Amino acid sequence: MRPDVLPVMLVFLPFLAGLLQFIAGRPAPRLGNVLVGVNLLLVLALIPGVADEGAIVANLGGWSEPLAIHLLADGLALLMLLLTALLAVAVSLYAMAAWRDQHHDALRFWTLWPLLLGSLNALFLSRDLFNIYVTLELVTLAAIPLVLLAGPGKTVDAALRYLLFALLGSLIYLAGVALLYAQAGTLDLALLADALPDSTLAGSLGASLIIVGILIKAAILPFHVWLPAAHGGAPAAVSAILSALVVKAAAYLLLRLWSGPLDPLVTPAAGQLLGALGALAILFGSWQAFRQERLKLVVAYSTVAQLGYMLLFFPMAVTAAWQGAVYHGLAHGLAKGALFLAAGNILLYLGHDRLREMRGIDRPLAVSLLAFGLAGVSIMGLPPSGGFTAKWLLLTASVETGQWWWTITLLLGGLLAAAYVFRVLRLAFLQPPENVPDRPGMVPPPLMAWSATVLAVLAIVLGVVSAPLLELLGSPVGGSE
Amino acid sequence: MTALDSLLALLLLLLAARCVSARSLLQAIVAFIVLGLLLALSWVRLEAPDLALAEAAIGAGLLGVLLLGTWRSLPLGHGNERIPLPWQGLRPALITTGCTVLAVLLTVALHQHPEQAAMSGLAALDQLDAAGVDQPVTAVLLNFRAYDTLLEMGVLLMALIGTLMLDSPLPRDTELPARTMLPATLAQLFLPLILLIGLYLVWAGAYSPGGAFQGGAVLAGAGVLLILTGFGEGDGRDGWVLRALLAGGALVFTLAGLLLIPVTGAFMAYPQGLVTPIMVLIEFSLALSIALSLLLLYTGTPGLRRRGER
Amino acid sequence: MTGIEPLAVAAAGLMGIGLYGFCLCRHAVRRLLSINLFGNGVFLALILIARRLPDGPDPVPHAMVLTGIVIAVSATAFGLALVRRQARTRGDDET
Amino acid sequence: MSMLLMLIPALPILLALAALSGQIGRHGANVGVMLTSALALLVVLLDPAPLALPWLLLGTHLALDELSRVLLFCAALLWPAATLAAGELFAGRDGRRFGMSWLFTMAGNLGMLLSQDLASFYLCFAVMTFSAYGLVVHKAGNEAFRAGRVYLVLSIFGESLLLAGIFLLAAEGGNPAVTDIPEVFAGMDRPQLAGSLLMAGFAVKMGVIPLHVWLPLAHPAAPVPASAVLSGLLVKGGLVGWLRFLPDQETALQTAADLLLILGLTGAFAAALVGSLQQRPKTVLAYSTVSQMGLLTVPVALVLGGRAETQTMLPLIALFAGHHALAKGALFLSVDHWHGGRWRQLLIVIAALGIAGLPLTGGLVAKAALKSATAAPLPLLITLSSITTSLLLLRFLQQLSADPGQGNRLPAFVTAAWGLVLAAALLLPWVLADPTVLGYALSGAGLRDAVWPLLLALGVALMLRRRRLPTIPEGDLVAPIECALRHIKALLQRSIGAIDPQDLQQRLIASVRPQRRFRVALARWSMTGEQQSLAAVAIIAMVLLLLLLLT
Repeated sequence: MRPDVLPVMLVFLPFLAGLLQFIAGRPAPRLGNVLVGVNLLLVLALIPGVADEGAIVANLGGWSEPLAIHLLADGLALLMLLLTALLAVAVSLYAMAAWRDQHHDALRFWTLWPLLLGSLNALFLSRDLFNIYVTLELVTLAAIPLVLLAGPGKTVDAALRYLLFALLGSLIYLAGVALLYAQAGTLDLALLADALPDSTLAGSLGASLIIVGILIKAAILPFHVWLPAAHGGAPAAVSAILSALVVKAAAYLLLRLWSGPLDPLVTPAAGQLLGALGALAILFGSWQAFRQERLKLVVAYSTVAQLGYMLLFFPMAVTAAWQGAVYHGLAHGLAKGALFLAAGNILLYLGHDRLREMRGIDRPLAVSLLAFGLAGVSIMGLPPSGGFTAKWLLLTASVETGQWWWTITLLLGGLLAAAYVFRVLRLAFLQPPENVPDRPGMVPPPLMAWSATVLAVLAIVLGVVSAPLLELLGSPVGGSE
Repeated sequence: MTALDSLLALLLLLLAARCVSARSLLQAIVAFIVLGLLLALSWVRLEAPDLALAEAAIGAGLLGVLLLGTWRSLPLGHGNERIPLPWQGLRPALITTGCTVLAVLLTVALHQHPEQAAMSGLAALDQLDAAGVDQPVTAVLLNFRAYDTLLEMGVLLMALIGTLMLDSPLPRDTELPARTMLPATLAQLFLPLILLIGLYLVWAGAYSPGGAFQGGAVLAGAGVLLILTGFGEGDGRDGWVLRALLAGGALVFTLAGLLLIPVTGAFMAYPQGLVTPIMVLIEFSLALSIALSLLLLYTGTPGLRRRGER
Repeated sequence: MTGIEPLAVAAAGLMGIGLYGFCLCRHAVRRLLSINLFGNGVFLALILIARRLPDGPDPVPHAMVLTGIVIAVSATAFGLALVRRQARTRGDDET
Repeated sequence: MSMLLMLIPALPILLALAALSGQIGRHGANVGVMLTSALALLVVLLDPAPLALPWLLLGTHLALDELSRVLLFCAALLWPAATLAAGELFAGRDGRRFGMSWLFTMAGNLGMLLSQDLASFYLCFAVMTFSAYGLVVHKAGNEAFRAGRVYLVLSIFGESLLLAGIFLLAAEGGNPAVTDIPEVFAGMDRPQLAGSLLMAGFAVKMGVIPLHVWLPLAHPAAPVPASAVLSGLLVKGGLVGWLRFLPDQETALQTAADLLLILGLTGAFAAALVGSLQQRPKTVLAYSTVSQMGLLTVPVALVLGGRAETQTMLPLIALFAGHHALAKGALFLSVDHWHGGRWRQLLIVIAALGIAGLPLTGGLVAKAALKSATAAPLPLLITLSSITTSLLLLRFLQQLSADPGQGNRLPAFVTAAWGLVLAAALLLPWVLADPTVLGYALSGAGLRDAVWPLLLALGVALMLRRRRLPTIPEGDLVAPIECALRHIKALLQRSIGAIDPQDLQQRLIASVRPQRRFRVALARWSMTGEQQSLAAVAIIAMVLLLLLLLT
């Protein structure tokens, strides 16, 4: 098989599975699980090719350069695909257990989830500005119905808010694309940088609109307003996907566009602005996470904070920062997936997730607790987790570029993360049980408990095997050094 | 001609301002619909008649009906609010300043023309012969950038799934057919015509303005008319045939792309002699899916039935 | 081309007014309307951009507009369904 | 063959993870530690080629060097002996926690000895430091928590200094291997900054005064076997770090190295004197460690400051450190053995006086080696330090014999393992030292230098035996600091009311409560307009701002 068939399969097999599930009208979790397995294998099969050649490009339709749509699997895309594939396996196993007895919800989940998986793959593989717009919409419109799975009455407000901001964000992005197309005459990311004329107002305005549009989709402060309610309210499996992948996908786009087509347009000052937004997100999000009274909201605000780290690439723009930002995305994805799944188990067992009322639940939930703790290690950035490697790289970059203010932000962010993680652990787990109330819920089945733990362990393992992954990632395409 | 353009532009801006500032939600919606129609008119003038068709049918027509239906389902007076005018308070003033500056910048940016002409557009026009259809836009949609269109079908399908999950159909109007027979008669007269126009548009898409989207939208319009005149209504049940038709556009597209990989060696590349038949097959399946999806988005129900049938 | 193109002003104006509405409106339907105004502005701009080709309009932006319209309408329809559902839930609460 | 190097830290980590999930009992831990130690001994004997693992972490290098070979040998003896002595601690309700901390500490300790690149070394070092917290607080009493708190505060302080230094290095040279360190320092603008940070960071672990205060608190608080490894092996982490990640003969670091030298010497004397006034045997031993590490700091400071040849110093640093590791480990373990019969008591006395430099013991050789390589007046000072050391260890023996003890019988293999460590402590220096040093140690002058301080100390001790001596609280400097903090807290309490950490959090949250109520209200759709329209306004502002910055 030719290697360039692999990216195509990564997009279309999930779509096919979703469509068939839609037509079948009866939930088929096995189909979904086979799909995510195949998806993981396809991603793994991509690795040798990318490692050898740097990137695999698939031309769709076989048309010539400025017109055709290409799928591009380079190191950056591959790492995101890998993250998606790993999370997909864990989440699918979790979902199989979680929606075992619910026919309707299961059907919807197993229809939307493969479609979302395909959309995410398509987004990561995209090499075309307009294509990115469509995939962004695809991801959003697959994600919002998933949020509604919690019961439409509960999350309809959150879903509507999410939709409004997402829709506006993508239209703002499209306005930017229109301006850039007017200047460059192409939508291909690889050609755009050269085709853009120097310093026109249209170019700069287009770049600003594109960046702001993506910032809204990525829920970067101050555009985070839609995130906590949506992520906190969705069912655990969905929250894990949303927090770990969906917003991450937008942040990924920013990295890709900034270091690629927008490279001739961007300035260090704009980088500092984005970095400042990131820093604000880190501090504000962590503080909010610390203040929350409900477990899932803590985790959701933690996402607001953690996304900020990925923005710290822009002011520093050196290889270490690039690697740190991407690595942070990976580590956060795995850890956040584990946190949400673990939180879901706790919710299932207790019937609520109010922090003050969950004491001494460690015995029946030992495995989920382990997952929560291990994932917390990565979120706090303690060694030897993936979060540590990422922060290490970012700190190195901040020292290397002499921008000490990011060092302070990173350290403060780590402390605040420790504060909210330990607050949860202390309130929820470490206090002895006192007059244990009747628990309406059930002990989560092993599949649900272990899928969370596997993700958490992967977040730690990510720290141990960082060198080959970083080599795969390489340096930013157009960045300095 | 610039005078007409200026008038159109002025009207568009006034309607937009009205749409935002009208106190009553109904007025805002009406302003929006009229704006859509005017926009379509201006697009005709800008050599984009097929887009004008789509905007009129989908952007103004279908969306307008949906907006009005939603307005009716809201409690009376819901959504009526007084939007502060730019000079009524600090924040509106600031926002107005910001928006105005942005609009001015956008205007300037839209007037900046680069040296070289659009590369992709030229390439598309150059390769039109190989695309299997004569109409450039259809060629781009179904062949050059077929991938976008396929993904877009996914968007449509997922919006539909989301809507169906909410289980909140538009309120049905039970009085209208009873009051007078005229609309029903009119519908009976016009319906075959509309259907014919829709199918023609799909077919014609290959050669002249029109195509799957416009045709699908017109077909959906026919469906909406049927429902409004009481011949059909939404149903809480669905069947696999209906679902297959809904997913059919994307499915045919995907399968055509995937199954032909061994033959052509690239995804979504079609073998030389078969381009036109494949295009037509894709167009019709797309049109059908689009029509049904839009119709169900309108009713908000998973299925359809004839009125009175259970 | 010389002078100001009135429809370009209209496109930019639609985007500006759309943003203005999104900032100041509270009701979800109004916000959806504002977003669609903004979207219409973008589509108009794309069609203007398409006219720059010497021989016939550029089909690429046209295709983008067509795709964009369908996406915007389906997302808006979904949003309206959400609004209806919200109103129904509210109604249930109040009774 | 080289893969053995990788197994040594990996095995205890796997065991620790197994312990975490409760899958490992006392025997599992014992067998695992034995196996790891056997592997370590094998590695020491075979001295395999360095192992490079570019895929691991940020590119890991594992290898043995002159110092770590000796220390790995000591670790391979001391860890099993301590594990056997820990016995019961692995069982019961807290056994899982203890086992996990124990095994992670071991993994960090062994890994630290082997890793020859900055990132892996720091990782192992940090794992060791923070896992050891679990050992310090294991007894979970007030004393343990106080000791744990002080340990944690100082450790975090040390780690943050280290991290700062490490990032300066990393910014210059990525993740440098040990061999690249001089080059990295040579390329830096301000080598003295990074160098001083690293020096101070490792000094916390080494217990250089005034950063030593965690030692006299942590040792008595921790279980006996934990104290043994803490004092014997963990503190040497600082030593290894100094020698690996600071360039030798670097003139830029001379001032800092001289300061270190002075602090080391001061510590050698002062800690011994303070220790001689302590009540509990384990506290006395802890001060002995501070004093001995102060002495060990001297040759390191000479090397770093460029005042002595690295080649001549390194073997004797290894010799001294190895001897201290084994002897101190054995002495700590002997707290359980004192009441086990006369023979054991004799052995303990020999081991204790061995550190002070009793003739024919390893301690004498170690000190002789140190004296042989230094210039005046250091040999004299080292000889003088024997007096204070002897005083300290006599005090230890006195308090140990006064200690009632538990009197429980220990299994034979525990005693055997302890005996082995003791024997190794006595013999190791004889094997490692070169002939000139041995000649001096056995000569008349050497013996004289060894005996007179001991006799003097014995005389002083006998003279003072009946006197009431002033007492200094454990952890000397901590007491006034804590006192001051208490006063400040009381002052604050009087002015702004009670502060209690839990309460503080409540208040922090309560202070924003009105806003919270507002937010709860906002969470209802009808009211959220405010927050959202702010976000919407931010969109416009952001576009304009970005545009401004982009043009």
